[in-house]
Amino acid sequence: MPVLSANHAVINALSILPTFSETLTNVLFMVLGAVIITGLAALLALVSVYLERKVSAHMQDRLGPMEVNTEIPILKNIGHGWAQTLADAFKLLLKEDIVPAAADKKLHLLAPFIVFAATLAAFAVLPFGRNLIPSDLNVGVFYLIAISSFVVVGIILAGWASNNKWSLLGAMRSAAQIVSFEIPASVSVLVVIMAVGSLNLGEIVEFQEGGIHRWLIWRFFPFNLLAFFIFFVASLAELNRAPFDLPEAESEIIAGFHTEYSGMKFAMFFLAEYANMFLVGVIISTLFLGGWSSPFGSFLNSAPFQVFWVFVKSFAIIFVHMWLRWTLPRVRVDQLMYTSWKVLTPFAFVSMLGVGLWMILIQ
Amino acid sequence: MITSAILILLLPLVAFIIQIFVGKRLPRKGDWVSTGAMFAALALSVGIFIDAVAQYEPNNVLATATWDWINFGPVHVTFGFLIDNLTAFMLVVVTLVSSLVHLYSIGYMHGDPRYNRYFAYLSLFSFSMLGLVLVDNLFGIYIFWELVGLSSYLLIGFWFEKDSAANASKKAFITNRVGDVGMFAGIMILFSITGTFSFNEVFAAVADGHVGGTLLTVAGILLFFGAIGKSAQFPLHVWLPDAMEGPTPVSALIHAATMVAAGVYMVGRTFVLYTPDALLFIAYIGTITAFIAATIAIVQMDIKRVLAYSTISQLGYMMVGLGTGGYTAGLFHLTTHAFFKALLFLGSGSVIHAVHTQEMDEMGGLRKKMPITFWTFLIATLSISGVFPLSGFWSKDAILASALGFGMTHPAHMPIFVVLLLSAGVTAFYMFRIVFLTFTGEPRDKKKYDHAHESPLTMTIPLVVLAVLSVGTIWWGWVEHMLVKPELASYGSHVASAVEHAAEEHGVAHSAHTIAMFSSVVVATLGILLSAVVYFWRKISADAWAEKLKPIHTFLWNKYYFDELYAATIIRVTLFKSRLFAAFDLKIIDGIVNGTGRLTAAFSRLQGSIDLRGVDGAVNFVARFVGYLGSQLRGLQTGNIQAYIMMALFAVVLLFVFQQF
Amino acid sequence: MQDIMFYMFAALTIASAGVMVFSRSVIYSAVGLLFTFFGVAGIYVLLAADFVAVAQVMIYVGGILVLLLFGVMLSQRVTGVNMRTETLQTVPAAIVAVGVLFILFRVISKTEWLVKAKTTFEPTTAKLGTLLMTDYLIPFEIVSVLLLGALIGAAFIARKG
Amino acid sequence: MNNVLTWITFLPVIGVLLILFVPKNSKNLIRVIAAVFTGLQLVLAVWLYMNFDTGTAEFQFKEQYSWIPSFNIEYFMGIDGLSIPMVLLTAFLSFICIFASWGIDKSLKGYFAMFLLLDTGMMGVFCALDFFLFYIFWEVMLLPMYFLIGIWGSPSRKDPDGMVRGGPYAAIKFFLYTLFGSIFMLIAMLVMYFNVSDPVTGGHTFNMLHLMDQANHGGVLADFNIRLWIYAALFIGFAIKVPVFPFHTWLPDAHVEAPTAISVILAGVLLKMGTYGMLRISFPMLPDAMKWEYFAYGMAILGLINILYGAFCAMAQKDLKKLVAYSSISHMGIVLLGMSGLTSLGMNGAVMQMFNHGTGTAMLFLLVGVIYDRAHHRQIDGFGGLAVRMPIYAAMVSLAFFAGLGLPGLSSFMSEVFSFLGAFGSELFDLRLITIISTLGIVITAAYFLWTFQRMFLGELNPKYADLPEINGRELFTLIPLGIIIIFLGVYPAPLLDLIKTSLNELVEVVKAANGPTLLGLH
Amino acid sequence: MSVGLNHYLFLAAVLFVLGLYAVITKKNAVTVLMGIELILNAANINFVAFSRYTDTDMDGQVFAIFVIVTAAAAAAVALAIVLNLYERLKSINLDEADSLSG
Repeated sequence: MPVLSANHAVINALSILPTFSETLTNVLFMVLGAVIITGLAALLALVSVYLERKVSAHMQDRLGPMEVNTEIPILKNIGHGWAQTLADAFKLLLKEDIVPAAADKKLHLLAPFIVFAATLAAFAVLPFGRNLIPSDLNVGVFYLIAISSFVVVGIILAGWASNNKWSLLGAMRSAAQIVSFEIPASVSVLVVIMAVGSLNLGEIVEFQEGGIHRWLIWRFFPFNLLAFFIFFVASLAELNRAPFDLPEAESEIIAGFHTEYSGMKFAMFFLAEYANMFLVGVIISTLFLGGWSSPFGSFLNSAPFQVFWVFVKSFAIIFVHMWLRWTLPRVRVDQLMYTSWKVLTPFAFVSMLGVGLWMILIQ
Repeated sequence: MITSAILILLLPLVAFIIQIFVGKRLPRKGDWVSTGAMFAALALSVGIFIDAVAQYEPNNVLATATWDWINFGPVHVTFGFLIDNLTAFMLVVVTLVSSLVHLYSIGYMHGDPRYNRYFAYLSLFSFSMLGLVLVDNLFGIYIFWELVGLSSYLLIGFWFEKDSAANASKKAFITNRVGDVGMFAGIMILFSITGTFSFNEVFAAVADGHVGGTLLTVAGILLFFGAIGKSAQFPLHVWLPDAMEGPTPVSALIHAATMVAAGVYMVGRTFVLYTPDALLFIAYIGTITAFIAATIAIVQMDIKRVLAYSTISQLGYMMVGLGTGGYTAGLFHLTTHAFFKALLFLGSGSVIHAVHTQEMDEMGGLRKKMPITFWTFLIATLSISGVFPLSGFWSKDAILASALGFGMTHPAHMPIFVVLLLSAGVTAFYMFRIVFLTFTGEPRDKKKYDHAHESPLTMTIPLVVLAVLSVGTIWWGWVEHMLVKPELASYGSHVASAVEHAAEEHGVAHSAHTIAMFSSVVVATLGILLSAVVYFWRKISADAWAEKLKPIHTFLWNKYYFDELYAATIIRVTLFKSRLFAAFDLKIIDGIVNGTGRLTAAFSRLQGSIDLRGVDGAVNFVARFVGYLGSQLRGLQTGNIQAYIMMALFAVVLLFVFQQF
Repeated sequence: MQDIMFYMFAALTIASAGVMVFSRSVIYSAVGLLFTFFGVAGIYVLLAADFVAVAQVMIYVGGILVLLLFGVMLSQRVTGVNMRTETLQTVPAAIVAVGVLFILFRVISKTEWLVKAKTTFEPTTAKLGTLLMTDYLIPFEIVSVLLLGALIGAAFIARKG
Repeated sequence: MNNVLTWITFLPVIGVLLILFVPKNSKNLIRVIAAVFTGLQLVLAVWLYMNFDTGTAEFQFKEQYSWIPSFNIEYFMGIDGLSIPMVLLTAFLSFICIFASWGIDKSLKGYFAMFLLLDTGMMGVFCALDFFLFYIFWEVMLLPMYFLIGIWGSPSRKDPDGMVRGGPYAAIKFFLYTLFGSIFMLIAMLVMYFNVSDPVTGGHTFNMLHLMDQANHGGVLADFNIRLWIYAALFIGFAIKVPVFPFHTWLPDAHVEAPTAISVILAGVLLKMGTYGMLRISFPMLPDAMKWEYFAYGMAILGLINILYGAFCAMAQKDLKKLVAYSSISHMGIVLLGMSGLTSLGMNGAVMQMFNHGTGTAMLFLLVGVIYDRAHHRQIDGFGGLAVRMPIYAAMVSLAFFAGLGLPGLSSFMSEVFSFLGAFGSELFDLRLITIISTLGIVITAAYFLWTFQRMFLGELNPKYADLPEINGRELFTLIPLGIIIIFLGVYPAPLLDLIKTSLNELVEVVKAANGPTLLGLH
Repeated sequence: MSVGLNHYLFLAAVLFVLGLYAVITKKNAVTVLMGIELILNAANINFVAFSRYTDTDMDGQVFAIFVIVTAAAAAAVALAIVLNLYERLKSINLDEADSLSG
């Protein structure tokens, strides 16, 4: 018997072999996808940073970065300091990695990776087009919300590992803020999910195809509109953007959790932040603004246009973000919490209730 | 007639209840209630008596009535009245004396703080005595027997502040109780055999021969025990002299006329139950009693005591009468004695009321101060001494005749007559001694003499009435006819001995009668003369003779040392026994109980002291070890939940290991 | 492929759990826990429980872990890196743990499980939702109330004074 | 009125519950509650008396429910002529004792709660028809009694002989004694249980009616020797309660140390349980053992010893209460003697004596309590001439004393006389000599009662007590009903007798006729 | 040998034991809490694994959800308690919270 069972073990072990090559290809595809997404995210972040600079400059009636350029012919003519962010990126990459002596080195290292990885992981499910969804999860929306919570952990770790009071305070603020605003955000996402009946992002977009009037933002008026605004405000807070930029408030806590970061690690935070901006833009456009679908029904709704529409809508959102940043002053902590718990959350529930009742009563 | 009987019984009872509860608030403290009730009862009794006389038949049963009283299922106890000639006689005697005593008491007890209570007790007594007379069964008679004892107790101890009175009352009751127990045993024997208490049924059962022989003798003697107690016969006579501690009217009513006669009545009532042996026993007891009491009476100086011993003596006569077959004689003497002895007591009471002492030493010459008392007292004395033609003469003569007749048929028992005759002489002597010492001569205590006065009318009227009744020559014929000795034959008897006994006696009765009459007159005269010589003319010094006969005098003065004897034997033994038992109970039995507990404790102490090193060391070691273990194990109780979890898991692992391997 | 994924996730889970357990620093433990949760989520995915996996990530990482970190930071000297946790009774604990592990292994391997593997992956969310609203309605409601209670209770307990 | 026995038994428990909710300081409310509930109980008892069918020996007002089915234990209540006088007595004395306890001041709440609990136990014993239930109630009484004597009795003290006596001592003595007896009873009960079969189901049973039926007896119960042993065990169990010499020494202690009302209950009700148990259990269940000559004569002789021994001991006592306690022993001897003859007369007399002793001795103890409350001692020789100062009290005492010494016209006379007569006239045994010797007890009883009366009430008034207050209205209220009953039943015992005689005559017939278990044809 | 139920169970067992070890040994209340979470996760793995590998349809997953949810509640309360403990003892070492120590 032992012989026999030993044979069985060998046979079982061998049975894996035929699948090995298959596995290998799968892994290769996965790595490729990851690289593409990372690149995309980095690129988008760079673009966003550049945009921010320009937008803020022009809003303040100035020009912003104008000098940095390349010698590459065509690109050279673009001008307007388009390579500024790229140069900054390089600068950051090349900078010395300063780790404070009192910091916890491992965590100090780990924290930006967590944040960045989480942001990138979220990109995996973003629908850029009908067939341009890197990973078409059934629970896509849910996944998005879930994965973004990694960011909080990363921020906290960063703040703590720096062994700096400002950092820790900033981290705590950030965490509290994110956790708080996650609730209205989630509830308003729920409104959409209820309306569509699916967690799948693709299906959500398909639900809205056929023109601007089918976008979810208009449906169940005014509840979805309300949900949209709530989600938008909450996303601002989650992104630590003005007027909810308390975790990074330079005048108070000297940039918060990433005070002690520089170089590459700082770059990762930085990138993650702007990638997140784009992420939020895509999510909002997907959930409320029809995602890849054209506002004109089937007109201009082929695959390339779908990507185009996504980017257009997302950057529109991002633009509003930037616009707000330079328009509104920073709120106080209590106002922040007040906004979350006493304004957004109740209205989010009202919205959900309204949609629910609507669905029960009318459909 | 039954209605009358019920009324006779209820009147005093109602009077008693009224007196005891509201007597104090009634006008005159309610003496009229009791007295009135008694006189009403007297009227009713006289009515019954007239009925009996009107029919004028021997042993006539006038009426009976029974009610079911206590029903046990298989056994019924009835309550009923039996009114025959004897009852009629007794009713009159009791009600008459009682009502006269009531009347007398109004004067005698005047001003007493417990005046109403006194009348209440008197009524209670009257009720009990009348009930005793009226009931038709042994159970009833026993009940009233005891109730009579109770009222006697209450009345003797009426002045309970005096220790002597309290003692006397207790003594009376307990002594009576002793007799009662015997009586109860007798009743138990009769009841266990016949299954009934009713006189008629018991008598019938005896006549049918269901009961007989030794058992009947024993039963009879036991029944007679009751009479011994109640009628103060030897050896239970000791209570009666002491009972003189009670108010004098009470002595007259209870301890002379009625209650003490209840024994005689009871024997008469149950006469057919007594076998010849039992009757002989009764006769001898009576004889001894008569003699002893008479001799003691000679030397006593307390007027009431003398009368008390006289009563005992006379009761002995009655018993002899009954015991020797003189049924009529015994009961007749009961009747006559009731009147003259009541008279004597009331007379003495009158004297005592006047001089406030009972010692004859302190009296004398009272004749002039209290003529009515003197003359009535003299009549009674003559009567008791058996002077022709007063009532006492007839009755005593009849008893002597009966005794003589019995002696003639049974020569071995001749001493009964002789002793009785002697006692008759002694009786005459000591009775006149009283008269002389009290009413004649010079007053020995001038102060008391000066204060003396004749008693009020309520007291003298009874004296007169009783004096008239004591004269009663006419009694004899009636009684002889109406109270004929009941023969068992009348119950269909075939008890041979009883019939024979009666028949023999009948033959000699006539001759005996004459002899007895003469001898008694002679003896009485001698006694009176001797008394006069000693105490009236004072030709012989009593004191000198007392000195000369010192041992006898002392012996008599100390009443044959009966009290001392009893104190030394029965009472002492009883008390000793009670103390012994109590000590036994406390020390031995309870001691065993407590000892069990103590033993355990002692044992452990012993163990402890011996094994201090070994066992205690081990114990201490165990204790220390446990303490050490505890202090170590205390660590387990860390308060740290993690430690607890670990221990629990450790246990789980252990369990698993054990279970698996 | 699945098997490899399993081993990877299992390794990740156990390794990070080991970090969590054996690290002396509370924060390291938390980080270990983070990855453990992540690994477990991966395991869920392999077990065709996508909703549970996501819920795992969302609640454990986004909720519990954050709470834990908050707890650590609010209850320590805030800026000290030396956030150490000491251990006690390690040896007996190890014995017990190994014993329990042994028991579990023995039980698992000795038991004849009524295995009936499902090969298909199918979306679970709708099914779960249906179950929660039908068969498990009452537990669901109770858990809701429990959550509310815990929320209020926690807020009350944590309040100063 | 379907469950009148349950009500009458458990009414006091309701009272207990109410009392527990009453604040400690509202003393009068507590007293009133206790009085109301015992009063209700008395009303129910009177109702029972009114509705009791005297014509039948059957059990009446039966209630039968399954209680512990796995052991065939039932909640089975019912009363017959033997129980009803005891039920009446219990209800009556409990009611009276509430008033006798009016002056209790020490943790009143606990006292009345305990008292009511005791009441339930007593009532239950007399109503139970399931042996197990009977046993439960029997034991239920113990604990409240223990506390009532121990806590509210006299405090511990050291006697001159070195013994520590007092309430706690007496309580523990009482408790241990009774427990000792209970163990025997329990053994006997279990032996019977396992050897008696229910005629219907065939299982073991505690049902007394089944236990009484000799046809159901089997197993070791068929062995006459075993039956004798069981009878002996039961006898010891009950004898301790009676108490029979030599198991009596708890009684003087317990009576003396207990508070007045508890002495009344002890003497008035608890002692009766012993003889009640014999009549309810020993006699009908093991008639052949009862009729075994040694037992029958032994019982009579023990009765004799009790009568005389108790009387002699009483005579020697200096403490009035102890005297009364010993007189109880003496009087309970009469009950034993009356029972032992197995005659209608004796049996009825004995049960009447149980009732009459209950009332009589209750009165005695109440009276002792009256004087103790005033003079704070009970030494007979310490008084003297009190009759002048307290005539009504003296009258009451004399009534009670005379009842105690068996004066005709008072209730105990009747019962004593018929007990003696019954024993004397026994057809099965020749108890004549024993009975006649026993009657001497009457004399001794008279002697010690009268002697005591004389020492306390007659003679010169002790100047120490020149201003002793006369008995008050509340005390009279407790005494007069007893006095009325004593006199009434002494003159006309038929109401009591009619109640009991049917059942008791039946009992006598049954015991007489019984031959033990028929299956082996023994005897 | 392809991965089956037992693999998941073994994994869960290891996780469980690790959690257990943490619970027993750690002084820090928060770490203990982490251990508890590990244990819960181990249990959850079992739930989900059984849900997948046995006939029970989705019940295991439902239970897993419930466990997750209640774990969240537990964590919230536990942390509240920890904070309170810290208020009182200025420490969250469990061995200092030993008022019940014998």
